Amino acid sequence: MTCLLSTQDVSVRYGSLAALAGVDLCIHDGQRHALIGPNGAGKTTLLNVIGGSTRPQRGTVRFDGRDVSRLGPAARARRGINRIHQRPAVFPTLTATENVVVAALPRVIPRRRWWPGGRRRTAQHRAGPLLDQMGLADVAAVPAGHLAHGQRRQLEIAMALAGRPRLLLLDEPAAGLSATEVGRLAELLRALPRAVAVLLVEHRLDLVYALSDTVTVLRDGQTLAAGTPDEIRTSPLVRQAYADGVA
Amino acid sequence: MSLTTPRRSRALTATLLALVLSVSTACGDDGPGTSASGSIKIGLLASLSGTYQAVGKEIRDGFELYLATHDGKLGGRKVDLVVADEGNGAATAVPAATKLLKQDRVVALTGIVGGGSVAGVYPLLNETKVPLVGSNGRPELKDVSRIWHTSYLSEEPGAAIAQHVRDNVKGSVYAIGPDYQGGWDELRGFTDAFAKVGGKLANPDGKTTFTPFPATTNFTPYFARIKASGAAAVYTFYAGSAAVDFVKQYAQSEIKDVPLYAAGFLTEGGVLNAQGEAARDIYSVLNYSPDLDNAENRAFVAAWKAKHDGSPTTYALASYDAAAVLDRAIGAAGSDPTPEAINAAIGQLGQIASPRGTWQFSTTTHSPVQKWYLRQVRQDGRALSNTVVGDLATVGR
Amino acid sequence: MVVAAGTNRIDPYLIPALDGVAYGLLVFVAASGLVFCFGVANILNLAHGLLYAIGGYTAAALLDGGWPSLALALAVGVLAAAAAGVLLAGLLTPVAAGNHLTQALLTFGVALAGGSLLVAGFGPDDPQVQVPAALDGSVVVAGHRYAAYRLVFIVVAAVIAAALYLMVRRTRAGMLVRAAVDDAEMVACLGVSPARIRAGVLAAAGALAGAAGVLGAPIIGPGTDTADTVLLLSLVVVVLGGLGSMAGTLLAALAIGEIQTLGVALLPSAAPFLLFAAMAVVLAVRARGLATRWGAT
Amino acid sequence: MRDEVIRRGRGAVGALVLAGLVVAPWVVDDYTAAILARTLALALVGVSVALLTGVAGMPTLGQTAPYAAGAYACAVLGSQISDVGVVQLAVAAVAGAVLAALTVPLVVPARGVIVLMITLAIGELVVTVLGRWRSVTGGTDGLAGIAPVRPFWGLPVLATDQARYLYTLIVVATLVGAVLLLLRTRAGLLLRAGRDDETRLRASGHRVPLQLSGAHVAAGAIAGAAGSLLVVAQQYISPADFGFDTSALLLLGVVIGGTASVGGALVGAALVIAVRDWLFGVLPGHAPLVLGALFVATVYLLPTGVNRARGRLRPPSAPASQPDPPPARDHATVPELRA
Repeated sequence: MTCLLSTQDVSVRYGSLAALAGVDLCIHDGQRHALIGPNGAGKTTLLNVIGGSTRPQRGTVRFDGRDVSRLGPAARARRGINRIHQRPAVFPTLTATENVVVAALPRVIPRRRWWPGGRRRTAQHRAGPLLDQMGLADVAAVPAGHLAHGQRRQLEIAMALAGRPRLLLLDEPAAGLSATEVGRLAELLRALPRAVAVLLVEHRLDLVYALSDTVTVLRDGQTLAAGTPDEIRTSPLVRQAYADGVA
Repeated sequence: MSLTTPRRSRALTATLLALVLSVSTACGDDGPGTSASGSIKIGLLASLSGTYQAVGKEIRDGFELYLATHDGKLGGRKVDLVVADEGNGAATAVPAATKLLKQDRVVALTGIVGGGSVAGVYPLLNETKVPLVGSNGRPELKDVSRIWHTSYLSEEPGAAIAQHVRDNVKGSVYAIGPDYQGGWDELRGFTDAFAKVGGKLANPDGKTTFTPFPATTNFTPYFARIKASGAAAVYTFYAGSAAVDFVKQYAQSEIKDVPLYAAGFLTEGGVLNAQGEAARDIYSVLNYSPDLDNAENRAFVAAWKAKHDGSPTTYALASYDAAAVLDRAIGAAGSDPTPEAINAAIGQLGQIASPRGTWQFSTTTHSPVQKWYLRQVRQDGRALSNTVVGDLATVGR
Repeated sequence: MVVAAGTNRIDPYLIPALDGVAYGLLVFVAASGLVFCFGVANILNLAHGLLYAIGGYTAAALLDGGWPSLALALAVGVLAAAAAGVLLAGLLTPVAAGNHLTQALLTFGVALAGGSLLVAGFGPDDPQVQVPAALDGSVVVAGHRYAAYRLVFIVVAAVIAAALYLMVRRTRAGMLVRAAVDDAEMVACLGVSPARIRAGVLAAAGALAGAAGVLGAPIIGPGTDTADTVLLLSLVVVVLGGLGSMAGTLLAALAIGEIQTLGVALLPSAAPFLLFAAMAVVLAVRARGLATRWGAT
Repeated sequence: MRDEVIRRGRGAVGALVLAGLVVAPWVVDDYTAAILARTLALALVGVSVALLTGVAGMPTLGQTAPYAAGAYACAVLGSQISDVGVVQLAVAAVAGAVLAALTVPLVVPARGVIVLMITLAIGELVVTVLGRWRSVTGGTDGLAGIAPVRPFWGLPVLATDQARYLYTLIVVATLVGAVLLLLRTRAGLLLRAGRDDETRLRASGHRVPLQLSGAHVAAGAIAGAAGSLLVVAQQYISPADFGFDTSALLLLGVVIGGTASVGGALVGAALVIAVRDWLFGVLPGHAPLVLGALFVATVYLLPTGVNRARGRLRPPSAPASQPDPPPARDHATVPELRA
């Protein structure tokens, strides 16, 4: 089975610091893949490389059978790589609906192509159900800057889904959420369409084990281990790595 | 407006709109130029703020001096002088002139420092059929039927001095000036006349060097080029702060011993004080000097010195003469001095006695046919001043 | 310079090149205050040219051709411009947290009003500036005549530039300044009141501009357009220098000085376009100015 | 519900103002009509400045460049092709758009204060070219005696101040209406989103530089059209009409009006220009002093307008309970300084 996304030998250096040193990764269609590791292991850098906001010094990124290494974030988003940021990135002066419409527009094919406003209307049709699904129907007309943190997180997920992603990059989605909000988030993520592959970076291991079917452990910019959640949970190697990282 | 416009800003927008309307409707109609009591409205437009305000204030003071010494009357009628600010050029001059012509309904317009401002006001004059007796700037215009100038045409100073420079300079002359219409005309006047009498320019390409205006405050690189050209003399035209910079830097440059000839504005009025010693010995050509010996000039200079520090300039003189022109024209225009009648009367004036000597309007250019003087900056008592050292040509068509 | 004097092709450009240094250093001293405003207090101060003009008019009013008058003019000019800076800081307090466009609106208004007050006070004519008699002449440099004052000015301005560099590098205030350029919020957390930083920075900016105005009066003299000229040159230099870097500003100022003198001497027909064309090209090529390339303060 | 009341109130005020502007030429004297026409042309440039500064987040000092291109194209080219106003308007708009398109590679990659400086340089360069290209532009003295236009085929030429004013008003109203409509479409939505957070917009897959280029060219076309109106209103143009003062005053007017609101920009720019022109007439010699004082007073007296501008450029403050406020990304200010 071919990979939807694969990285080969990706290396990123910041001065003398090697953030990533030859990482290979493969994510299949619909796979729920988690990326864990101690602080400074290079998880966010790897997400940036896949998302296109960081250029690796070495290595290639392939998506859907094509080399996308030279494409920027916008071009990758149009091909179906969407991302949730560590701090929810929404457009603060736009309403929740407008936020989703903006996110949906690049991948909208209007029914009547040359009809003025057709694209926007189609995007608008897509926004309603997504906001419902994320439990944001009540605040659809509220500027995103006025939403609570948890709501903005949900809004960002709605925006990511509006772009019809084939791969969703989640960068610590539970950061800054209360316990009840994390529960809601887990439900929402579990309810994601099966066709969407997910690459999840998360510190809360309970969430990782609950949501993923494959886990890759990074340490010092290198792949330390990979396997099912059960294998990783019991691996002494991983425990050791975490203990070091925490210490 | 945008979808998420906060409420208070809408209120603000509405308030602003209301303000605009109230401002625009508050400007009422002031009635015609000649009121029932027999007084007459004259508009004076001059730079009273911005770069050229030194010249603009001389122009205002010159006109007001004439009024003050003539009972505030022109042609026997009490004058209501409406002053407006020309600012830095056409962008501000046009609305100010529009106010004078269309709201105040003046019967004649005078002043205007910049040639560009005159060009900008020109369509308005044609539309309102009001004559302009300008006292300074004069652009090239197709139709001068309503335009009169008591000053000069920009190419005349250079044309007047060319023969003198040819006779007295042994060698080629370097021509340099500011890069705008006034500078082009001033320098062209000199170079054309100079070439006609067989003079040779020292400029490497045989063309005048023009310096960015008003951006140039440092003339040192140009002095290096003049030095390299081996010129025996320099002819130039600058005015205002550029004149100060040019003269001061010239005096400290490596060409400080090369004789400097200039259109008189280089050392005229306030700039001479700022230049100080650096201006000593500079030769210049101008249509006026305060030390001219005639009755009109003695009266003019005495009246000026009673009100102001220092001596009057050619700018003040031209404005004083503009008032004199209007005085006689309004008097000759009959019982109903309409703008058209005044304009016609100006054309019939003939010889005009003036502190600069007698002059008259050219029938083709509507600018003075007048004598030009050679002046040199010399010690006069405790101060330096422009001293007349000879008569030059009488110029004008 | 002696070597250059021998070769004919370089010779005519020697004096312009030297003059470019004098001009560039003047622009640097004038602009350095604006760098502080911009980089430390994050204020877009369009009244900066006014501070220079205050120094210039002070010089014109006090200089009488003697050395004591120069010292007096320098002291008074620096104090007056610094006081004007503090006043400006006070005026800016209600909008300090606002964006640059609001600050621009306020400082532009101050510059317009203050400029016309200055001209109203000192008259519309350019005033005479009398430098000490010993400097009011020319000296021979490598076979060329050059203004003595400008030669001395190069030395003095270089000393000021060096002193500024040492101050920013070595003193506690300088460290605060550098820290503020790096991270304004962090300095605020250190317990230094932003209002006091703002007043201090604008006073320093005023003092520098005032000093430049007094010392530079024989080069860019006081007059109706001085404030605008100096503001425009300073803005160009600060932006080219990378917004907040002293070394970048110095480089940019010297480059502007040479463009205005040597560039004009080499390409006289392109003279009117040189300054802004150079600026557009540099900004377009390197949006962050020269400083990123040379990694500065 | 209060929103509804306010919207209606605003609509009523707007209609009232428009009605006032329409009847104005019959109420006021020639002078006021002439000044209003000129002011409307400049206010339209103000709209293009607002489109770039407030809506697209590119604060500009260079909109006088396409404005000048439009004016000169109209005066030099347009008047030779036809004396019909709409033709000249089209020529001017195209000229403005072409000039804006030429400067896209300089302007669009830049941000914040750098945009201000690059556009300043472009404006100054264009004015310099206008002053030196004597054979075409008439040099620094400008072009006088431009032939009057007829608004449409078969109509009489605009010979009075009233007629010129009404023509200007109709064109400005039409173009501003078109801009408002455009901003209601997806283009307006995307521009606002880009001003909020450009990186985020890229992350969603939008071609941001393309959108900004489009906005820049559109703003250029509007400024160019305004240039044609200036020619009609003034029958004379010179480089002095397009100097740095004009750019600065327009930007300030737009700030006063609230950078992101087209209506506010129109009114703010009109107010600033009208006050300036008025002051030069009634307070000779003191106009800059009073104008400067007015700017300072504006900052203090209209805190709503100023806060408003701030509010548009910074995200609104979030509820106190939330752990991490959104990062302040203000393109219209100086993100570079915080880097």
